Amino acid sequence: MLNIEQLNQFYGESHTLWDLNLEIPKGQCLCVMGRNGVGKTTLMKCIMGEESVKSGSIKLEDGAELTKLSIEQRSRHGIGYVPQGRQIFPMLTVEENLRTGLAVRKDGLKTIPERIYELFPVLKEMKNRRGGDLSGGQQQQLAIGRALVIEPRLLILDEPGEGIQPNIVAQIGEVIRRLMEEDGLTVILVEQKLPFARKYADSFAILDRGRIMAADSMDKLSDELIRQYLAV
Amino acid sequence: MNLMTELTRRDRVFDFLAPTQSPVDVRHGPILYLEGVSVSFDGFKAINNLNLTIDDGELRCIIGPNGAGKTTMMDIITGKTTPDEGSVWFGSRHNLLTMNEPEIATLGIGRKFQKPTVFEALTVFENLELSMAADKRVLPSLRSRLAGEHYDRIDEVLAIIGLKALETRQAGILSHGQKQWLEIGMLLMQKPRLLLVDEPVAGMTEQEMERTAELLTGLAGKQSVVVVEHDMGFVRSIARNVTVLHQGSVLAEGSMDQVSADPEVIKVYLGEDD
Amino acid sequence: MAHAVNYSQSWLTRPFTERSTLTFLGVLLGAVALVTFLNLAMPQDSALHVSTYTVTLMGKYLCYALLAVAVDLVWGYLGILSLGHGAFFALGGYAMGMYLMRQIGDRGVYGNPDLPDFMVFLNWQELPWYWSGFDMAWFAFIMVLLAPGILAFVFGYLAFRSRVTGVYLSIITQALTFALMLAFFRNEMGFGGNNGLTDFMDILGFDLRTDGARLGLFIASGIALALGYIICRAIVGSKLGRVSVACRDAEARTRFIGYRVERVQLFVFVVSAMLAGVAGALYVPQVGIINPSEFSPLFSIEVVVWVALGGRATLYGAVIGALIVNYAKTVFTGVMPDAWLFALGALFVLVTVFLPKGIAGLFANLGKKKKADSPANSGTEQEAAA
Amino acid sequence: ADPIKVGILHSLSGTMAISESTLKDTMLMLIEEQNEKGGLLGRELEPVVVDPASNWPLFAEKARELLAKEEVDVIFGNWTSVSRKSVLPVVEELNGLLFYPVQYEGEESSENVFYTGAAPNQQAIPAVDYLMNDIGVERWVLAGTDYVYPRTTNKILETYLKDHGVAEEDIMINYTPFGHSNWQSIVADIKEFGSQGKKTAVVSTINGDANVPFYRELGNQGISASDIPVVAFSVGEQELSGIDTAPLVGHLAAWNYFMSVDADANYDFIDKWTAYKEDENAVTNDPMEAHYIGFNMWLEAVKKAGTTDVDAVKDAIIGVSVPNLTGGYATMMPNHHITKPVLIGEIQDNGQFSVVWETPSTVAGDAWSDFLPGSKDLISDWRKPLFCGNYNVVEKTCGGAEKVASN
Amino acid sequence: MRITRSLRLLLTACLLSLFAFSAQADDAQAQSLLQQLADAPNAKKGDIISEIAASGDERARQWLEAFSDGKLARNEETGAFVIVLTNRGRNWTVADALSGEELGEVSRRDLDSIRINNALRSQLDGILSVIDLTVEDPAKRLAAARDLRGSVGESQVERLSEIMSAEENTEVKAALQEAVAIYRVVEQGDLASVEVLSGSLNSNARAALNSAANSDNAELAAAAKKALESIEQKLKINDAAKTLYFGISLGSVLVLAAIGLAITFGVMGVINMAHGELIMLGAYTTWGMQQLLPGQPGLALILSIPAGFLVAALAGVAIERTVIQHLKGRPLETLLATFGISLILQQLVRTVISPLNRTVITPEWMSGSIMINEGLSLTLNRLYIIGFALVVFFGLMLIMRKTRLGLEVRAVTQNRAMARSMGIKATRVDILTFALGSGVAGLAGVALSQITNVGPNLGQNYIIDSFMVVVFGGVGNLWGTLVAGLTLGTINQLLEPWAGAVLAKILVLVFIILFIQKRPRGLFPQKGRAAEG
Ligand SMILES: Nc1ncnc2c1ncn2[C@@H]1O[C@H](COP(=O)(O)OP(=O)(O)OP(=O)(O)O)[C@@H](O)[C@H]1O
Ligand SMILES: Nc1ncnc2c1ncn2[C@@H]1O[C@H](COP(=O)(O)OP(=O)(O)OP(=O)(O)O)[C@@H](O)[C@H]1O
Ligand SMILES: [Mg+2]
Ligand SMILES: [Mg+2]
Repeated sequence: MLNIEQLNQFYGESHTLWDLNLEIPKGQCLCVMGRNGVGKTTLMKCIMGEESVKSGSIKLEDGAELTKLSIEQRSRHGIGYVPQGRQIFPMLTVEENLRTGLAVRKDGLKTIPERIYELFPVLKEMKNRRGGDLSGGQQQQLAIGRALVIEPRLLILDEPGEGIQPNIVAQIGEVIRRLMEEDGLTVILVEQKLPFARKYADSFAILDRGRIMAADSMDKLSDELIRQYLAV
Repeated sequence: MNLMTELTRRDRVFDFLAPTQSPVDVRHGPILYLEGVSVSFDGFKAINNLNLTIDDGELRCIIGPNGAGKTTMMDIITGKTTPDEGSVWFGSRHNLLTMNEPEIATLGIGRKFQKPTVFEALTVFENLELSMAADKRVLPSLRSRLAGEHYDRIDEVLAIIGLKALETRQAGILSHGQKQWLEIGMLLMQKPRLLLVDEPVAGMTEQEMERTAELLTGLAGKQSVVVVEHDMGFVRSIARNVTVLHQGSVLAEGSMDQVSADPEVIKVYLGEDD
Repeated sequence: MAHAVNYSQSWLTRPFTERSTLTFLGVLLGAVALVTFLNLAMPQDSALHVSTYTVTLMGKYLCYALLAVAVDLVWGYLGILSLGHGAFFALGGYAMGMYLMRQIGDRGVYGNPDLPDFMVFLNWQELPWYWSGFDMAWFAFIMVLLAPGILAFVFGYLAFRSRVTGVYLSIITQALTFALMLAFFRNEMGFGGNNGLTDFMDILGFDLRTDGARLGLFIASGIALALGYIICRAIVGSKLGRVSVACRDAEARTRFIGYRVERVQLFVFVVSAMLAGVAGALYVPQVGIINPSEFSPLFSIEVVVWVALGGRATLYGAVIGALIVNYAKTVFTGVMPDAWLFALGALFVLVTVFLPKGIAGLFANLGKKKKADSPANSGTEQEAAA
Repeated sequence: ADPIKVGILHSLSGTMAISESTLKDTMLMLIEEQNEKGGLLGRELEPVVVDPASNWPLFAEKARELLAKEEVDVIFGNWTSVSRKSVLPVVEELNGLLFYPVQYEGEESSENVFYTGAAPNQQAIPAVDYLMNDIGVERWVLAGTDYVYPRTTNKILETYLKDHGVAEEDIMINYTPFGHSNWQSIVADIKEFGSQGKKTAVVSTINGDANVPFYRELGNQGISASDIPVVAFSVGEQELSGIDTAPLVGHLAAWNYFMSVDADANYDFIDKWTAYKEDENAVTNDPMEAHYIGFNMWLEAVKKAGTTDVDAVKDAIIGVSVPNLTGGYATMMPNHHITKPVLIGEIQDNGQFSVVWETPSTVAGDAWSDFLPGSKDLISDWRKPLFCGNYNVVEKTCGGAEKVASN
Repeated sequence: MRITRSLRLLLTACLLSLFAFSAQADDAQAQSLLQQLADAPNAKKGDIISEIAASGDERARQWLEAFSDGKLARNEETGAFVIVLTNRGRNWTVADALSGEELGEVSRRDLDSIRINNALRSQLDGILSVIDLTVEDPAKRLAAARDLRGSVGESQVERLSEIMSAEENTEVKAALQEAVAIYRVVEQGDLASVEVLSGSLNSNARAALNSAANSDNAELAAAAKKALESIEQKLKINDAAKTLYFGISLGSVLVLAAIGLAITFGVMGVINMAHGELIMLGAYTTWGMQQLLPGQPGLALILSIPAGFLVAALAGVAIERTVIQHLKGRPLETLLATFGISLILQQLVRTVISPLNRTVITPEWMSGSIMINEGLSLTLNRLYIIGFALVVFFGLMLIMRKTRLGLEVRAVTQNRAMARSMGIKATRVDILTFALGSGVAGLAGVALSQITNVGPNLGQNYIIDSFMVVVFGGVGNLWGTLVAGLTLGTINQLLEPWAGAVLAKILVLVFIILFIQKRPRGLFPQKGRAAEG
């Protein structure tokens, strides 16, 4: 589904991502792991287009070269993004927040698909409240719901469980699994919490100081690797 | 190296973390006392007749579903939100409802926000410097100069939060997790009597969580700590007393085991398989 | 332990250890000395002679520069976009103007020793109470600081206490200066209405029309700018300066660590207003008139534009901006009287688009290139000598 | 020979450009014409144009630039009083010559300034006389923009009217801010004031841009010239060229020149002007005539003195007479004001005035009004022995500042 | 019905008989009459006018109208009388006054206009009104009758009484009655006529009563005073209504000026100092349209609405593309750049068009006022502008609420990167929104051209007020802008009568300052966590 080759990224003069190579097969979930500040979010932003890359390529399965596309075009290729820190539109109501995602839907739907509300009942309850007034966890749910509105083929989740109550976290995991199985959704997940990652991801990639240190299927994630790259 | 060993000792409270003298009167027991507090936003009751008492030196975990009112409660304590009714006392002398944010902060209540907020244009060092317990009035700030012990203190905190290398970087470019740590650092610099910590471990790895747990338990005793967190593993590792909020009032209170066995709590919050 | 940052200095001595400040002061005072020398020592017909006309012109620019520094202090470091600083400038100017008016004594056209000409002329019978005291230099000079200071204090006290921020604050500062403009236009106010105060004769006993007095005023303006700059630098470099920046970027957060934001704002705002007042006071004897158009909101906006053009939050950028824009104005209005607004407008547009950090950004870039390899001490030029 | 430099100090941008930019063109035209005639004293005239941008301190700066840097021999310029006030000290200090072409409040006489516009006694008083005697006006609205010219003029008029037996309650005085555009309630008040059974007129010293909305409102509220005539002192052909005059027909203005005046000198001037502007519909107005007169007076004086030296010209110009555009002559008086006829015109639908009344002969401008208590004893005479701008005839002293000894 | 109609015809005939029936009046006599008119001193002209009117010449009316407009002139050389058809520029087109034949252009120098003044004009108006009293159209008759109030002369009273008794339209009749009564009260001190005038709100009637109240005749004075009192009562109510109307109309001007800014500044966050100049462009478009369509000011004005919108919108697009798009994320710097643009636009207009104001003609249907009652008439141009402001406001509201643009622009301003991640084409949204805001500014310009100067300074006069209205209402809230504009306008007009225009304005500013203390985020603040950040 997604193929990243020799990706290099700079913030000004500081080299943040170094020669990254990654491949995610369709319908699978890749979990990107690593300590704080190693470049996980930066990588997600590069895929989404919020940060420009210095060199390398990011290709979709249909052959589209993402690095040549603008952010809007990328989302039109079916990439949904749940950024770190939620990034909901604070002064839009919950419903309006969700409606922003309708623009790119191919079917021209004008209303919010009911299943989003089924997934996150709290959003329906708070439909007319401003996004910024929600509690942290509610905002996170809104961010996920909003990304699902565009019916993505590839979903980028940057620490999606942050701030969400345990039972809903589990539920989100289930939903993502189901979407992967039923609709062939591909997922890139950034997650620090091992149990969650282990449960829902198919493979992992560990980042350290902007480099990929290990990447394999999830069951190969050893305590040794964890100690080496995830412990302080 | 010396510092590292010191940091790993759980039993001892570092003296730079010892609270400053605050005029709080805790002779009669609790340091924080909320009674019958309610607040509503456009008719929505976010806090509903909430009663809560935190003892001096206690470490209390507060859990509860999203939107239960945990953050709002902290807003009320720190003076950001004024409740519609109820009373909030700090010790037995200070009615927090009559005070504004800086007064409350000066009294010795420090807070870490759910969404990390740091001073983005200032460096990491400056963020800590500003947070340091000191005379925060205008003219003293103008004249303020850092002495050796101040530097030491900042260095120690920098070491704890692991941002020594980024000391001179602007806080705005930090990653999400680094900002979380910086906020914890700022909280530590204030040396408050009461720490309100909203989701301290979101976005941290397991190991970092452990470190945070140590830090918080280390603080308890001299300082009182209120932690809000959704990570049950973390809560379990530090909690002695847990309060469960639901729809703006207390649903359950007790030890972690008691609480997590409560069917109501499982239903609204934990989920069956946890 | 070695530290990349040094905050152990006293706030007053700190500016003198900063390279940028020393460079600035050196350039400024050097230029003032040079001009003075060229004006006094060079013969009239020498190519190197600087005419009194130029000296007066530069004196005026220096006053504008001080005003710009005052605006930059509140806008750049405190985040208050004041669209009304012209009011403080004008109040300082009026205080000085009133003193100069009283100095005329009975040498006015009507020869009335008690009343300024414009009052005689509009049939006033006696001097209004608020004019009393202005015949004494010390009183007038105190009022130069107090009038804008008190206005800023009262206004700021109300606004900051109510936590008025952002554009709301900007707009009420604008309303303030607009209201004052209309008020000063009114002849009943006793400040000469639209014509303002003019026909000044002497200051502190020196005849204003002599070259000596002009040169003196120019030097005074230079020194005032230097002092104002040092004061601002000292504030900005102190912990209070960092608290200001904190207020600018996250006002609410600053409160939660115990700072009384409104007092910080008030303090800096009042200091800035007083500096603006001093600038106005030095400006008036050099241009020879003070009238309510100095209160005009568009003038205040223009000052902000100088600062933005020079580079916000650098202080020296404000000075550069004020000098460049006003020099451009002088030149353009003479050389291309019909098209100078195109040139000036284009200057504003081009600088914004191509120099995001203003003209000062150019300097900063040059500086950066030099130490590109050294570990980045990002952003602010706070590396200290020690 | 070196050219003779003529400084032109009129705003070309900012609020006053509307009025002043035409005067710059007038001067350029006059200078061009003079050069075609061979210049002055065998030297060419060179205009030096600067733009003080409607900014009063900039006026002072530019005046200084003209005198000190460009070393011009004479300046023609200014419109507003405040700009003149700000230029005045500079011109005096550097001993320049300034010709000021606009009607103004008087109460000033400077050795270095020549006032070719009307003083209040050359405009306001005759206009009021006309309304009182010919129209039979009994109730007066004195409406003005709140600045010194209207204030002074109204003060003078008030005294004058009261002297002529008009009662306090029959005078309504109203001031508005610059550029006032919302005249609804004021016009309604005027209407109300005028419906008390006595013939009412408005004496308007409303300035500049505020006039258009004012007249529009008059028209819309149905106040016609036959009900309540408005006589304006600041509305000329140029202002009218920006107004739809159809509803204004019959309202009045008092000036010393109208474009419609039937005189050959005027027609020639108009022809030259329209040719110069390459615009058939270009209009002329009173301040243009003032510049025309001032320029010619200066030429005469230079010829008479044989030099452009300021002191020589200052002496030579007093008493110089040149034709004006209304078929008569203007003479420079010792008080640096000139003689002018006073004309009253009614607005026509083509933006012109038709003259309905004029003074039988020219009136000499008064530097100091006879109707203000502070100045009624003052006169100005810049001829030698007296040589004083504000001589008190009662105390027999020359008041105010002694002349700076150095020049 | 039929009877009265024929009666009127008869009457018309009678009246025309005043001018006698001689169809071929002899030109020599006409020439001499005109000669007399031209040569007589003003004081004597009145008699000659009457003589001309009585001469029975068919062309008399034409001459008198031309004379009243100052368009009757004599050719200096030939001595022939002409009627001026166009009187702009140096050469005027004229027609022979006697033969009516067009003579083409004649130099202004050669024409001697016959002078007229106000006194003569009102005399003429009286005469012409009386003629109008007999026309078919009742509206015209009413207007003529109303005009007559206060200008009835001795010579007309008799005739008016006759016409009055024959008139069947009650309104016209009442007006005529008043007209005659005014004459009687003033000139004859007629007590019965005071009765007729009591309750009339007409200003001439009141003037008449006022003069009667001061008369020496005690009985008359008392009656007049009583009549006046009843009038005062009615006037009080009128005054309140009037003030309200003034307030709303001033408010709607403020709203119009500010509403475009409510989009570009309030929603997009661009501190658009060139907003005033965009308004100015709209106003100049109106002027340009009227130049393109001479003689059809109304049509031109209507066409200016789309044209003004387009011109300003295109200018907006140009500004957005060349400058503002480079300033994403630096909102404060838009102030600097747009300030530069505003200087450039102003000077551009000065250079390309002229530094002078331009004349924009008010079409017939927008001038004058509609009368609610005699003491309260609403000026039409203001009424249209109130309506226009509301239409523009609600149109804009509709666009912002009901189309995706509204949602998308808010999303883009709140979080640009995220909005783009959601597939919103931010660049397009920026262009469209800025064009919309600018276009609306252009619409404001079209409207403002009807009440104020069209000149290079137009924009400057409104920019400060516009910002104040937007901010006072609460940034980002369109309703706020509407309410703020209307509130500030009304407050200003309430204060003006007792404080004066200058002080009223100062007080409004002080009010804004104090109000913001109470509500630091404007009238309609954005509340909640989100707003506090
Ligand atoms: N705008 C920026 N300019 C310069 N450096 C930046 C910028 N944004 C991030 N960085 C730096 O790049 C590094 C990677 O940041 P990133 O946000 O990708 O980390 P992360 O792996 O997502 O961490 P976390 O787990 O804390 O979210 C960090 O060291 C950060 O300081
Ligand atoms: N200003 C406001 N306006 C409207 N509703 C609000 C406002 N502030 C909070 N709420 C609502 O109040 C409830 C409590 O919010 P709060 O942030 O306190 O929850 P929380 O317990 O901290 O949840 P989380 O665990 O998700 O952080 C939520 O439902 C939220 O939507
Ligand atoms: Mg991250
Ligand atoms: Mg929360």
